[in-house]
Amino acid sequence: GDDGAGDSGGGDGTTLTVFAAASLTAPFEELERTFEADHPGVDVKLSFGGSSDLVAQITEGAEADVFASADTRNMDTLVDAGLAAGDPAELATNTLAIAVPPGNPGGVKGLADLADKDLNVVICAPEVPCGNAAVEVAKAAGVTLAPDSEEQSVTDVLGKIESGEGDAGLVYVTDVTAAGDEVEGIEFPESADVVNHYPVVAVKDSAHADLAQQWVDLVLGDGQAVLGAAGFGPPSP
Amino acid sequence: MSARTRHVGLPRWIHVPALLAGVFVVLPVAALATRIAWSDFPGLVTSPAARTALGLSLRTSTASTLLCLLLGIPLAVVLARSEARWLGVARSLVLLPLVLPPVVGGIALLAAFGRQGLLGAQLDAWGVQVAFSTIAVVMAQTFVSLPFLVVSLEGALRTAGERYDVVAASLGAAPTTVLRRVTLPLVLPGLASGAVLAFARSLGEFGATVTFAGSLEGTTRTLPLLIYNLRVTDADAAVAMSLLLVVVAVVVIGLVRPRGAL
Amino acid sequence: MSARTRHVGLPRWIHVPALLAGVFVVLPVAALATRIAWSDFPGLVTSPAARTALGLSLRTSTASTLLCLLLGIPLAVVLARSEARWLGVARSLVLLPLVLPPVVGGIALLAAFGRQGLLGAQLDAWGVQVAFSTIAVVMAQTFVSLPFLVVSLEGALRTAGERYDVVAASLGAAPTTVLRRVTLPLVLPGLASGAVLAFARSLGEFGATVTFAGSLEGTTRTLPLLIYNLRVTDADAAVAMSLLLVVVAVVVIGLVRPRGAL
Amino acid sequence: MSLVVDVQVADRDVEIAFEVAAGETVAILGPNGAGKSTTLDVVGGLLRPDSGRVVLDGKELTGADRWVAPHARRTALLAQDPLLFPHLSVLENVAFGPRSRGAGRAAARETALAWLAEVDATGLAERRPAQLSGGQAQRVAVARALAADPQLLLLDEPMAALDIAVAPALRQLLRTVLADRTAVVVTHHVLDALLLADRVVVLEGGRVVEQGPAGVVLSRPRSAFAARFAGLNLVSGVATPDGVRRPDGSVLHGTATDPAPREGSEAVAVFRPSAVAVHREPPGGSPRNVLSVRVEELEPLGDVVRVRAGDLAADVTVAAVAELGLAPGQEVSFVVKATEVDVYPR
Amino acid sequence: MSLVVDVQVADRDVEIAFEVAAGETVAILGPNGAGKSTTLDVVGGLLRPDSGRVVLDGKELTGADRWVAPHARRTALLAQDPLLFPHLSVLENVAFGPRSRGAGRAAARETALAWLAEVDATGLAERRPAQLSGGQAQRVAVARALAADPQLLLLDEPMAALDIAVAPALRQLLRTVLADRTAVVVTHHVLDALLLADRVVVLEGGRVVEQGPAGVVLSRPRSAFAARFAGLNLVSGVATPDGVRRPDGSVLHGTATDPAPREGSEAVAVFRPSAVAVHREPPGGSPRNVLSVRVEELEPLGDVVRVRAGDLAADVTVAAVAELGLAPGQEVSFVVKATEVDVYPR
Ligand SMILES: Nc1ncnc2c1ncn2[C@@H]1O[C@H](COP(=O)(O)OP(=O)(O)OP(=O)(O)O)[C@@H](O)[C@H]1O
Ligand SMILES: Nc1ncnc2c1ncn2[C@@H]1O[C@H](COP(=O)(O)OP(=O)(O)OP(=O)(O)O)[C@@H](O)[C@H]1O
Ligand code: MOO
Ligand SMILES: [Mg+2]
Ligand SMILES: [Mg+2]
Repeated sequence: GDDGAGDSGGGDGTTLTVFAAASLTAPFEELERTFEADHPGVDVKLSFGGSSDLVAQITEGAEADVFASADTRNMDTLVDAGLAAGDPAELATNTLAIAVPPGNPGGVKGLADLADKDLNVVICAPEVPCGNAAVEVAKAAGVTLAPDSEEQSVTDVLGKIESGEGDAGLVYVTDVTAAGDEVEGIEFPESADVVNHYPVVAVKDSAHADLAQQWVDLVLGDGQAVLGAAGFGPPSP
Repeated sequence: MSARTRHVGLPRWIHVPALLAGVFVVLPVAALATRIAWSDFPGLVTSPAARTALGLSLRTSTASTLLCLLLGIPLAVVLARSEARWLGVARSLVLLPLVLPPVVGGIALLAAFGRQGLLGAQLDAWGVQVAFSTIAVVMAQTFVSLPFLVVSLEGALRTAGERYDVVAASLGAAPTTVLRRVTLPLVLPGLASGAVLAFARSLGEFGATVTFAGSLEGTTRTLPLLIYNLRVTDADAAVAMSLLLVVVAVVVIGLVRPRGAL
Repeated sequence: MSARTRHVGLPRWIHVPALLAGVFVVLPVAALATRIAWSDFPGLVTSPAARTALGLSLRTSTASTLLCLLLGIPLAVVLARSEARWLGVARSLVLLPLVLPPVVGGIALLAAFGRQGLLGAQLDAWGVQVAFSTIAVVMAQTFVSLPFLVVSLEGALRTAGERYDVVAASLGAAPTTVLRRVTLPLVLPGLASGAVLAFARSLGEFGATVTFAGSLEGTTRTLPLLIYNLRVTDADAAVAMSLLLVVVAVVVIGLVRPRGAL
Repeated sequence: MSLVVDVQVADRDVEIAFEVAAGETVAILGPNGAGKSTTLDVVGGLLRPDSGRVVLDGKELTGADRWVAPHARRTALLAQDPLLFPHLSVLENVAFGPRSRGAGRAAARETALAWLAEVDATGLAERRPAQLSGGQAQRVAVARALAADPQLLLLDEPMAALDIAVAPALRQLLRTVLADRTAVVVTHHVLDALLLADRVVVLEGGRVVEQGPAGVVLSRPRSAFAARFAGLNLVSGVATPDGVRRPDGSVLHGTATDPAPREGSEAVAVFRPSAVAVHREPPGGSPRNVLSVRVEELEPLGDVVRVRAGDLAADVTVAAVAELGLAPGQEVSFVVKATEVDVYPR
Repeated sequence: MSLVVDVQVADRDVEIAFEVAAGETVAILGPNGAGKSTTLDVVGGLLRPDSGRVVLDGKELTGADRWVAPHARRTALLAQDPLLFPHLSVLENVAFGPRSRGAGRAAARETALAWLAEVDATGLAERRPAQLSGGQAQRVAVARALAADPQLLLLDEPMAALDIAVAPALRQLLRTVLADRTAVVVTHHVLDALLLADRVVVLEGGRVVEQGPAGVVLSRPRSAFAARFAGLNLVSGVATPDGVRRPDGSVLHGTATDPAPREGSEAVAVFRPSAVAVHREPPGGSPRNVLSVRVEELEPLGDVVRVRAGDLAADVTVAAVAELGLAPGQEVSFVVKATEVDVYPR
């Protein structure tokens, strides 16, 4: 999008509004360009945020055409509210990775190091999806995490790692990719135990039901390559 | 006693904590400035996303400042000039948005004006959809900024007193004329300070906006929201835009303040 | 003219926008209150997490208010009493934390006092660790609240003038004595207002805290941070705690304000 | 445009009634707290009395169930402090009244210029009030009040704030302006009352204690305040063939004037402070009245010093004060010749 | 505790030098803007002069490279506005000075009570300043200044704000207090200068124009201001055998007193306003001086009216004003008998 004209259908073209979990920022911005190239006159507007915030906004009346969540729980909330047009489809999976500042000053090697009280360890709060995943992974691996902070979102975790405040943080693989040189990622085997599933759905009563479905189709079809490049895993079979 | 000021020296030690206070406020902003590659600065702050967000921020902050003036001036006048007992309570209530964490303010606004809010059905029936629109941004900013205007202006009105109002009335001016031609012109400096504070607060507003208005480019994504979004993926841009915000604020404050004391 | 007040009526229409302003501020908070199951209220606000967070909030807000007084009083005195040209600039700079979105303020604090910040190495060498500590919370709150105290107090000092200071000096009081026994007692109402504003702002602070200090129960998770967290999983609890925050703020404001005008 | 005032303000213990004929100027005199400003405020509509009425030219402004707002009364109140609007120019200040009463910009400007010429302040039109001297400001305030074209002009100590250098010119101006206007002036100066007012109303303790033509009240006062105001000594008592018998039995000898008081009726004896000589010891000789008093105050008045003792005053030279070593607390004799004492009915 | 002042303040065009002997009280007189307050501020250390020195009892307080801060000077400055600290009780106000100079709480309290007794205000000790009348407040301010135990007391128009009712009592108090103290008093009242000061220093335009014992300066002024201050008319010129020749050639006839001026030397002729009669037309007859003047101001003074014309003044009765129809701008004759005019060297 490039002008701030209207709510939904500004100018002579049509606007497609996509609400997506913040972790989808990079691939969705790329797909926006693809989509707009394929649909002249259509302006895609992306609104990123925590999945739960987005659901809350939609139930409070925000005009969204598509919703892509970072977890199934929040998608269920939307479906239960009767705001989904059809059944959600899974578009990608994501797993956790350890993020450390460039140069890995804390000398972190694996998940077990995150139990070290001398390191500044940062994870998401259990109330948000990435925090929930962190707790599960730790449980599965039998590690007692020693967090110095339980952040409100992945963004906050990455912020602490980038600024060097934190020595190690648990985020998604894709977040490490998105952050580029600012952080280094360390993959760890136990991450396979907890896989996060990303569902997508067109929102009911969308003014542009066709376009919304076409966006979903793009994401599930040609968009897979872009998602893969961003670090996402393929949808589970 | 003559109008001429006669000075008593300040204790010398007082400059130490005063300097410390100044450093504590200025150092972080200066540190932010060191984080930035200045050669990239022009490019970063003139990207389409930045320009859109800055434009939206300026438009909404201006609108909310006007709204604050429209609602806040009458409220301040009533609070300053009436002597009813219940006004003490009213004065405390006006400060509420100051204490509420902005995010909670946003939740409260949803509870009042959202689709499922107290007035939601009513507004829906009228075909008005405020949440998640640019109007919502302006409302969120107005909600958090109003106390600044009211507090500044009420103080100025009380200081100015009512003497000139009485003179104007006895010369035949009706209450509205008194307000327009005497009361308000006399407190112009206080009014300007209040408006600057409200504008500055609106410009920096984040939590209530993101909660009540969402974050949609061109519609609700103001500069602070964009900065928040970019913080991880493009930290340089985020810092550059923060400095842009600081510069805009300082320019606005600088333009308005010399005419009146804060 | 006699000291007795002579009143000129207000235009009647002015009560309409004034009422509108009041409603606009109060309605959202009231709407919030309707969201809550009052029978659950006591349980919600006395949960261990809530009590821990409230305790932390009160402790840190008190500490940051004290720090604001410690740093802000000298700064306000210097700003109000000196006539140097550069003070105009200094006065604008002090307002910076007001415009910065709190999250950016947090980033700026990291840039200055973080481990890799401007003073990080220095602080490390002294063995001071601010990251993820309660100290960081207090620093973040102080950063955003300091302008409130300074602006209120400077205005009060300018209004009060220097006449009594001169008298005190001529009676043999050294500058420090003048400050302690005359200057500050005389502006007590302004000082109280400033402290209340600073306390209220600290109590509601969210963005800078979460960015600069993180969020860990008992150490850095203040009430606003807890509310933000619970918002998703336990909306009722979040609303209840928001109201708790409002009540605490109103009580504090109510306790301090009657003695001085705001 | 006659004015009828008959009002009660209970919590200030004020109960005042008087009338002002069309075109007449009435001076209100009285000690601090007598109710002078209260009266003007009630007439101007700034204060609502508990009961009573204010009627201007037959139209009830304040009454049992009637209340005309201040701006609708066509009265203009000029306080002792000029209170020019600081954000407006002198011309805009003077034009404020006409504009408020609905005149157009050009018409209001013309009216204002005419009144500025009247008070000899045309040259000041473009200045801000801060650039005026005290006397200039007061003159502009007068022009502003008059430009509002009031049916009734209320002046509350219009010259109290003026320094001695500008008071005479303003007094001259007011004299011209008030000549054919209905006006009420509060003043503490005998000269103002004498030169500006047709009649005076004397208040004490919230009540009218004396009223009448200015010259009569000031030259032959009947109340203690009016006497003090006129700078005269007044002793009241009962008429005797050659003077006034005071309550303590002593007689002050004097000369009965025009309507000589009936013997035994209430009467007052009046004499000027400058007719009083001060002695340390009671002097011998007889045609004189000798009053033993205790000095209370010494008050400088030009080149004489007024020596006050109770209700009485004597004017002596500075040299005499030094010679007699006069100081408060001292017992002295006030001596006044019977020929200097006027006696008339109370 | 003698005081030597010799200071220059360039941007106010003030160059003043005078001395005060130990225990002496000096009154500073002069018109508005003459530099009176400036002088007190320099002595009190509130203003730094461009050059010059202030020496108190041999100790240099202000000098080329010396600067003692106001609080360390042991001078106390009492302004015309009492400025009692509103947040402290009367007792705490008076105890403020002793406490600041290091006295303990109990000792300071005792000192304060002693001084309150001195000014007859013991009963007010627990009140707040807001609960005092103007006169009470001024008395407490005096106690506060004295309790600070100053070596030098500076009073800037200490009675200007007082109403006529309390001034005499305070004047009496100051008279006692200043009797054996080193003090400088700025005043606009002749009686204050006469009763309080041993010597007067007259300032005009930032310069000392006359100084000497109070009685001498006020009864035989040599400067125009001192004459006006003392309420006297002064005409200066060159001595002739029977009077003073003015620059315009006319001669004012008078009586030479004590050191008769040498013929041709500078001399002044002085006479009292009350010795001047006012006529509409120049009267016939000869032993009188007739001065043609234009009336500038009418100023009420007790029961007389002072008619001002240029530097000259005449006192006439209110009745005479009305009779002659006196008004500013009118041309009249001032007539004074030669026997009423004192002539002496300038
Ligand atoms: N706001 C008020 N409430 C109650 N009583 C008042 C008020 N203002 C004045 N008074 C009282 O009313 C009485 C009359 O006051 P008013 O101001 O009319 O006196 P005044 O004659 O104008 O005196 P002055 O010469 O001092 O101006 C006084 O006793 C005064 O104390
Ligand atoms: N702050 C100032 N800066 C420059 N000039 C000043 C200042 N204050 C006073 N002046 C000037 O200095 C001169 C002396 O002023 P000062 O206050 O000493 O007069 P004063 O004799 O006390 O007069 P008054 O009787 O009016 O109190 C005047 O010309 C005045 O205008
Ligand atoms: O819902 Mo999130 O932003 O992927 O934690
Ligand atoms: Mg009055
Ligand atoms: Mg002075």
